[in-house]
Amino acid sequence: MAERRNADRRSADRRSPLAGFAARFETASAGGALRLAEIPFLTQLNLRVDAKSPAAERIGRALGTTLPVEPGSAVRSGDLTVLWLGPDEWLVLGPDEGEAEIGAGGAGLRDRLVEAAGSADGHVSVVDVSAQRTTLVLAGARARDVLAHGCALDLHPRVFGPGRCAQTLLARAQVVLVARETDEFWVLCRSSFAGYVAEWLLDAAAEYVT
Amino acid sequence: MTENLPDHPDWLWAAAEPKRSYDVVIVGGGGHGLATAYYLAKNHGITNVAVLERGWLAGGNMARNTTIIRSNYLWDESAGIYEHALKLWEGLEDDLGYPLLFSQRGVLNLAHSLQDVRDSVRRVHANRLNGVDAEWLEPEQVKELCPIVDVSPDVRYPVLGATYQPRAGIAKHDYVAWGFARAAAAYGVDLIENCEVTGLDVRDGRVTGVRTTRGPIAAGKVALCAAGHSSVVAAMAGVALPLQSHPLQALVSELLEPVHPTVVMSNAVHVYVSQAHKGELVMGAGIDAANSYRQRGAFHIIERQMAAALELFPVFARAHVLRTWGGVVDVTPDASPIVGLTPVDDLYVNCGWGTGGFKATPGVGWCYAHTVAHGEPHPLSAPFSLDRFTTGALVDEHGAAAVAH
Amino acid sequence: MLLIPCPWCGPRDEIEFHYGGQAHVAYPEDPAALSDEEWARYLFFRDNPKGRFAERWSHSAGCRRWFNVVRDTATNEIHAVYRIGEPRPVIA
Amino acid sequence: MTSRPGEVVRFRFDGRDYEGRRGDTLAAALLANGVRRVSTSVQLGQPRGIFSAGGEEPNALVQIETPFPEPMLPATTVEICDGLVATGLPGKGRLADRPDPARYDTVHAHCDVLVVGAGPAGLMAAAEAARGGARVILADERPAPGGSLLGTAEAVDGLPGRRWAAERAAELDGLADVRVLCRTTVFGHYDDNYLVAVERRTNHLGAAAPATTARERIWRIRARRVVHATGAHERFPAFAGNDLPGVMLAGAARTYVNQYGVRPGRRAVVLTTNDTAYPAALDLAAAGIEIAAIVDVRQAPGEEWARRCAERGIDVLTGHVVTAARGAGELSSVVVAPEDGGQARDVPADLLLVSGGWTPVVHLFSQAGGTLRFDEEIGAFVPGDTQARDVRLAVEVAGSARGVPTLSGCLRDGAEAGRRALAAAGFAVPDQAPPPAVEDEPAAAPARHLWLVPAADGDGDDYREHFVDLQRDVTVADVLRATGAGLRSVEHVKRYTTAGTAHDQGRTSGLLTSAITAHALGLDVADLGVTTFRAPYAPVSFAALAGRDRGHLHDPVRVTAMHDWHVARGAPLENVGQWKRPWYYPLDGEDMTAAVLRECRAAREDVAMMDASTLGKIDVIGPDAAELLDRLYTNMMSTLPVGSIRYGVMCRPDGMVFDDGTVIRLAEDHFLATTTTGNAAAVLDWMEEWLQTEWPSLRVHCTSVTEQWATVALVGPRSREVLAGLAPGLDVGNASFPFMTWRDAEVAGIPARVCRISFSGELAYEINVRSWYGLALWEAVNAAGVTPYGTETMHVLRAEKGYPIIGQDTDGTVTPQDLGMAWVVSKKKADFIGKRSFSRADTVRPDRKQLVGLLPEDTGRLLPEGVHLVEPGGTRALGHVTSGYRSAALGRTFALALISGGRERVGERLHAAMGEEMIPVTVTHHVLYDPEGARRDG
Ligand SMILES: Cc1cc2nc3c(=O)[nH]c(=O)nc-3n(C[C@H](O)[C@H](O)[C@H](O)COP(=O)(O)OP(=O)(O)OC[C@H]3O[C@@H](n4cnc5c(N)ncnc54)[C@H](O)[C@@H]3O)c2cc1C
Ligand SMILES: NC(=O)c1ccc[n+]([C@@H]2O[C@H](COP(=O)([O-])OP(=O)(O)OC[C@H]3O[C@@H](n4cnc5c(N)ncnc54)[C@H](O)[C@@H]3O)[C@@H](O)[C@H]2O)c1
Ligand SMILES: Cc1cc2nc3c(=O)[nH]c(=O)nc-3n(C[C@H](O)[C@H](O)[C@H](O)COP(=O)(O)O)c2cc1C
Ligand SMILES: [Zn+2]
Repeated sequence: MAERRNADRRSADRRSPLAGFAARFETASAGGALRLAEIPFLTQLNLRVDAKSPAAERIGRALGTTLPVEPGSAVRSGDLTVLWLGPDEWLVLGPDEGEAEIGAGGAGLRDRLVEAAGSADGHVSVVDVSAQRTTLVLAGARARDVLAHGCALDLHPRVFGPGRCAQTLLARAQVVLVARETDEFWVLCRSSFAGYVAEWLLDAAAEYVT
Repeated sequence: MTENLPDHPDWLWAAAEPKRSYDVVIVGGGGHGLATAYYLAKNHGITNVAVLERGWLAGGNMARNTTIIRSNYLWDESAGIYEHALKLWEGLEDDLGYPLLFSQRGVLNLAHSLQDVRDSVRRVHANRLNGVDAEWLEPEQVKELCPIVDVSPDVRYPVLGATYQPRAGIAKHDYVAWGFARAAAAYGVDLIENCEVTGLDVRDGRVTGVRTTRGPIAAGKVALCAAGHSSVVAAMAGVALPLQSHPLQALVSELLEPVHPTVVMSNAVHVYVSQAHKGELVMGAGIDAANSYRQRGAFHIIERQMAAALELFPVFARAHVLRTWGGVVDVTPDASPIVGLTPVDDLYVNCGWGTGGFKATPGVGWCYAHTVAHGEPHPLSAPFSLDRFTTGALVDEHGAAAVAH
Repeated sequence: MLLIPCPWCGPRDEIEFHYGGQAHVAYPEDPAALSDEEWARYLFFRDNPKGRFAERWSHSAGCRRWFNVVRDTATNEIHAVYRIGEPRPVIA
Repeated sequence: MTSRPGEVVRFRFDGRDYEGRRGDTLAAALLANGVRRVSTSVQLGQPRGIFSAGGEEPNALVQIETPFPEPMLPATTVEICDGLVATGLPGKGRLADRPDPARYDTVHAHCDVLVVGAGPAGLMAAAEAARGGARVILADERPAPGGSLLGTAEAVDGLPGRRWAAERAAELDGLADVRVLCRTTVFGHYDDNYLVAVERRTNHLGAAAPATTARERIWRIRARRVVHATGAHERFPAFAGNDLPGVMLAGAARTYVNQYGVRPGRRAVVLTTNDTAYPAALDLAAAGIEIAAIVDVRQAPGEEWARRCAERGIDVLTGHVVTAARGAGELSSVVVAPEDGGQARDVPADLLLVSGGWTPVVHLFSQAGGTLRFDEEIGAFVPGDTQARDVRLAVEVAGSARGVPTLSGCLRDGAEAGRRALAAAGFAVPDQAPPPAVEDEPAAAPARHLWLVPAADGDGDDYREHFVDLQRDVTVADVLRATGAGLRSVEHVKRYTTAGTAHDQGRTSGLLTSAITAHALGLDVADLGVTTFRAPYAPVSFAALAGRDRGHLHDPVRVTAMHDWHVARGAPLENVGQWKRPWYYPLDGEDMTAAVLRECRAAREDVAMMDASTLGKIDVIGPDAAELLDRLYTNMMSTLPVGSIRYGVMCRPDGMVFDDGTVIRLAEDHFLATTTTGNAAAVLDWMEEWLQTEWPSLRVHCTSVTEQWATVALVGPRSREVLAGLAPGLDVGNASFPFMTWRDAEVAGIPARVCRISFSGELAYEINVRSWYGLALWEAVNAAGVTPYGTETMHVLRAEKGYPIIGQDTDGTVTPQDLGMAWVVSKKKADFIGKRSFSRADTVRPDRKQLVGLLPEDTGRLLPEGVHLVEPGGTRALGHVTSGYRSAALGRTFALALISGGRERVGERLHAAMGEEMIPVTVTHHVLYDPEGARRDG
């Protein structure tokens, strides 16, 4: 019973970095050319493992997909998304698991991966970074145009279509950019930069939404 | 009407043909090489001197710098040589008989964070003990001196104050170079253009001459003044220098009615700007991160420069960039120069002035000429020997000494 | 703005990278055994050639990997990109 | 020509109201209104008119006043809009005295082929590239595509050139992967085909411009291939009086007539060295301008042109020159003479068309690193071999930009360039399409390259009226003076005379300057060369370059999860790197001093809290994690027990302190390292650098978790009690939770990691939660009656304890030993980064600057940070105050200082030199408060 209360209390107390922007995002999305919103509290795990190791294979099984090894690619498996970040580094995105404890315990995604990694091969790291970044969704016909104001990547649908992801710069902030659908992007940015990124996006969008 | 530039003299110098040998060969015809030649002749009576320049005289960094002159450096060693230079600047027009447009309009170094303030105040106090004029100004005083600086507290990096050196200022770079060139030539120094040094002859640990695109030239002593190319030239004698060469850019606006009466530099919001005599805003940017010998830098440096400029000077919004350019600067690990002897006898080195050696031109010419003439360092340049990197006695002007220009 | 081919991410703008200076400068086996001169060489002296230069870059705003590049400092042309640990390629 | 068709636009120039037509440039509209004097020259104050019809204009510079003040624009590039107010400039522009309300932005673009210039060559290049499937961007600085076709009456494929161009461009723009940008000047060509352009999006709309549209936009274009189809600028020879209003480039006059329907004069003389002035003369004649004579310096023009002139009754004076243009402030007559010295005559005229040939626009090509070659036939520098140098340029040049003189030639050349670009970008090249048809193209007679026309006898032969650079008022006499002073390089001549340094960067005059210099030196201009081309090709506003990076978007603002609370509570914020941190929390009526003293007392005597979330946090995991940390920190981390915490210092290899922080051991193979706020990214980079480049065999992974955690520091004698209340499940007893250990627990119902560490010297804890909970935790702790404190109090508390702040008490020249922290330097480890440097000659000097405490004799006297210390009576600086505060705990002021041989001086009396004033102080040990550490351990 006490457990339950704590959990409720916790979700009530949680505040995402862009909670204060919801209304402005809605206004910007009203015209239809663009949709801008925060997806708060996604579970995010930074995974480091040798892609060719048995541990990677086991982790893949736990995720329901092999780890993407092509640079800049993302795979989806159920409600999970696995983003290639580097030759031995991935970001695993999953749904909000709000109540997970610090450290091990419970049946959270992190524990599943840690368990899959096993200890035999040693050198695997699964680090919870769920609160390190928040996720913005930017969608609609003008989404690419808005991003192109601050992102030097070639965002042409043939080059950066669904299934692509990249760590790069958006204006002056580091972001992880994910092409979800043809006209839908996720922008993952560090929590401390989130306000800046949001302000920047709203400013860049002004021309398209008014 | 507008302020016209003073005329250059009717006669500057004659292009000299290289002779077979000289007492002293100076490699590099920038400001430092020319000033060294001048003081060798004037102070030490050594006139059988050639200045070898691979391109057009003073066409290197001397033609490219933002001409800021100040002596408010942090460490005693730096204050010594830069203040010596500033004193020479104060009499240089008369000495050279050339209008140098030396304008002691003062230099402001802005502070934008509490740490900036600490560093600035520290420098002011250090300067005063070293006899260098320096003041700490509060934001309102900054505004008084330069009304177009935005000192409002609600900007991204508010101005929390500034150091001010009233005797600092600017001069007209080409006039300075040509003033030294003309005066050196008048003493009989050969100024040889389009003459690239391609090799240094070293016999038994002693330099004996240079090879050039215009033939070999014997030399009693060889004094390097090649700025951005110092590593390349020194390597010809097997001498390694702790230098990295980077492009550094600057730019000018169109001619504008007077708006900016002084010189403003900011470290945190990286920008430095003055309004030159004709009316153009002269602005410096930062170095490119990577080594390069291209006399041009990357564009994003200019964009950031402009963003910084508009933070401090909102009225600049609709001014236009007329021209950008770059020079190649030789940067040392401690942001201080290297002046003195080398492991090779009779081979001397003056380099590592990086982004800030214009202001030193007369001072270093003076000290380096002394070093070359006597075969031992001038007391003011002695701390800047090459062996400080071995002992560790660096003169680190990075951390606390604001932007190095 | 150089276009630097990250060996993993492909070509990206220079501002995504962090410059690391000369490549192949190994940390001395036994620093304690070095003379002050030798230690100073390690600390402060790096090649600074005008021409081809093997240098390190890190894709700091991307995959965070360090790698090596052979670039001509006179022209900025990139001649080769290779991973840490690989020998400097011979370029005709 | 008041009967010009088109929509009427009203504007004001130099205080008078005028009407123009939509689409007019200010220059065209002024000419239409008979205004010929537009500005005054910068040095001599001479009246100047309109010389060209494009961006190369050297004379007609104006200041815009309305809609918003903008300095120095060529009237030839300003599109008029209703309400425009402009004035002619006497050489200098004027900045607004109010903030610019306009928006500016930047866009990144990528393409296979970028075509610069939408003249006939560029249009064909773009069309061919697009036909092959490439992604194409076509950019032109003019409002409409067509280039020189806009100003000539030539037909292409049976259509007027202007229409042909518009149709081609519209077709292209309709394609999915093609973008046509007008009013867009490509102004820089940088390494790796990075080109930058500025698009002027709203100027021509005047007050109708939408507020959300960026006024100017910078395009950052990365192109696989670039086609420079930038055209050519007409040039002029130097003759006496060539600066008078009424003297105009021949092609420009033609443009005014054809494009704008404006007659730039009534009676014209034409001076030419080549055939291109003939169609200009004929077009003017057709528009009703009397052509008094064509003065051709050659012996014969092209036959067809001669015939057509004869047909129209236009006098062609071959072998003649114009020795002077005359008039009082405006052209009234032209002195024409046979070149071989015959009788000169004065021809009344209000217009003098000049054509000295065409100079290819090689600016961008040259910027890109291309070398130039002198083409004897056109008498100008043209692009050299793109593959000649070490850098192989991914560039083609097409049309008159590389000296192709004819329209049909430019069309063909453009198409070929497009096809070359296509192939080079890796596309299959489709079959060649038939080139557009050009009907009227008479064969040309060779041009003659004449640079300088000596004045007729007795008529100012000192060359003081022969202008070379109109904008800088540089004359042939000035150039001769430069060469006379001994100068032999055109770069020197430029700087001696200032030729080529004005707004137009010598676009129409640069070659002339070189030619005159070469002439004076007895050299060939081909050998002398021209001055360096630099970006920008045309002036660009500062604001455009700053783009969106202004105001609150100038640099990212980083904030913690508790930020809004700090702001709501009225805390002034301190910039620490990009972070905004609360500085102190004043209560009503409190000044900073009072607030800080109160906060300090709370921490020392009661309980206080601080937002410590900004500290960098790095997760270090792997079998070799301890080994990595041992190598990077000066002290030993491998011996740290799991569950414990150790303070550590990192040095650079030169032995100087670089960062410090705590390291907590989570598991045998798992650590969490904290860094200073400013150095978080640098330390992670540092770790990765060593790991990846030096020790790749170490099995360690480092991950930034700085923002994963929000951290509340809970400080003070009552902190244990407060913690116990918030975390009933945590045994907070000193024995079960001792100093320098950590525990996981629920705090205020939130999963937390509690570390018992102290940066204040008090009993203290740092409570870490996922940053989502940061605010909730903060509020919960605060609700327990805990006093919040800011960075200033933090600084005071740590200083009382002698804890240095890296970057405040150090400056990159300080070793751990200098800081009195020899204890943090392991004697056991064989090596770690920095160790070797501790035995260098300079690091073992006994007189190094060392961290000490200072107590002013006047206990109320605050020592300003940065003040220097001297021996009584001395002037040599021994060091400086790094930190200076009022201490509530000590009941007095105190300071930390770095002082030469400081530790040996403990007990000595020194002076802090405040200018003239000497403040006596006593040197003490740097730890002033609770040196035994009883409080934090208790
Ligand atoms: C954009 C920019 C802004 C700057 N701003 C300032 C400032 O505001 N204040 C300030 O004090 N300093 C400034 N500097 C730095 C200052 O310009 C230099 O420190 C100083 O000019 C260097 O000395 P120098 O004049 O002798 O160098 P240079 O003029 O560069 O002279 C070196 C000469 O050596 C020649 N050379 C090289 N190799 C050879 C060879 N093999 N054979 C023959 N000749 C050779 C070169 O061609 C060159 O002419 C700035 C520099 C730049 C690039
Ligand atoms: N001898 C000659 O060179 C000569 C003389 C007279 C007329 N012509 C005629 O001129 C035409 C030449 O055709 P073309 O296509 O080569 O050139 P063009 O002059 O017709 O077109 C060049 C276009 O490039 C644009 N441009 C130049 N630099 C630019 C930049 N940096 N950014 C954006 N736009 C830029 C110009 O505004 C212009 O519209 C032919 O019809 C030819 O007969 C040539
Ligand atoms: C202080 C200073 C002021 C300058 N003012 C101008 C100017 O008003 N107009 C201009 O075109 N160039 C100006 N320049 C730049 C030079 O034209 C030139 O770009 C610079 O000397 C570098 O040479 P380069 O571009 O030929 O390589 C100035 C340079 C300096 C150092
Ligand atoms: Zn990468």
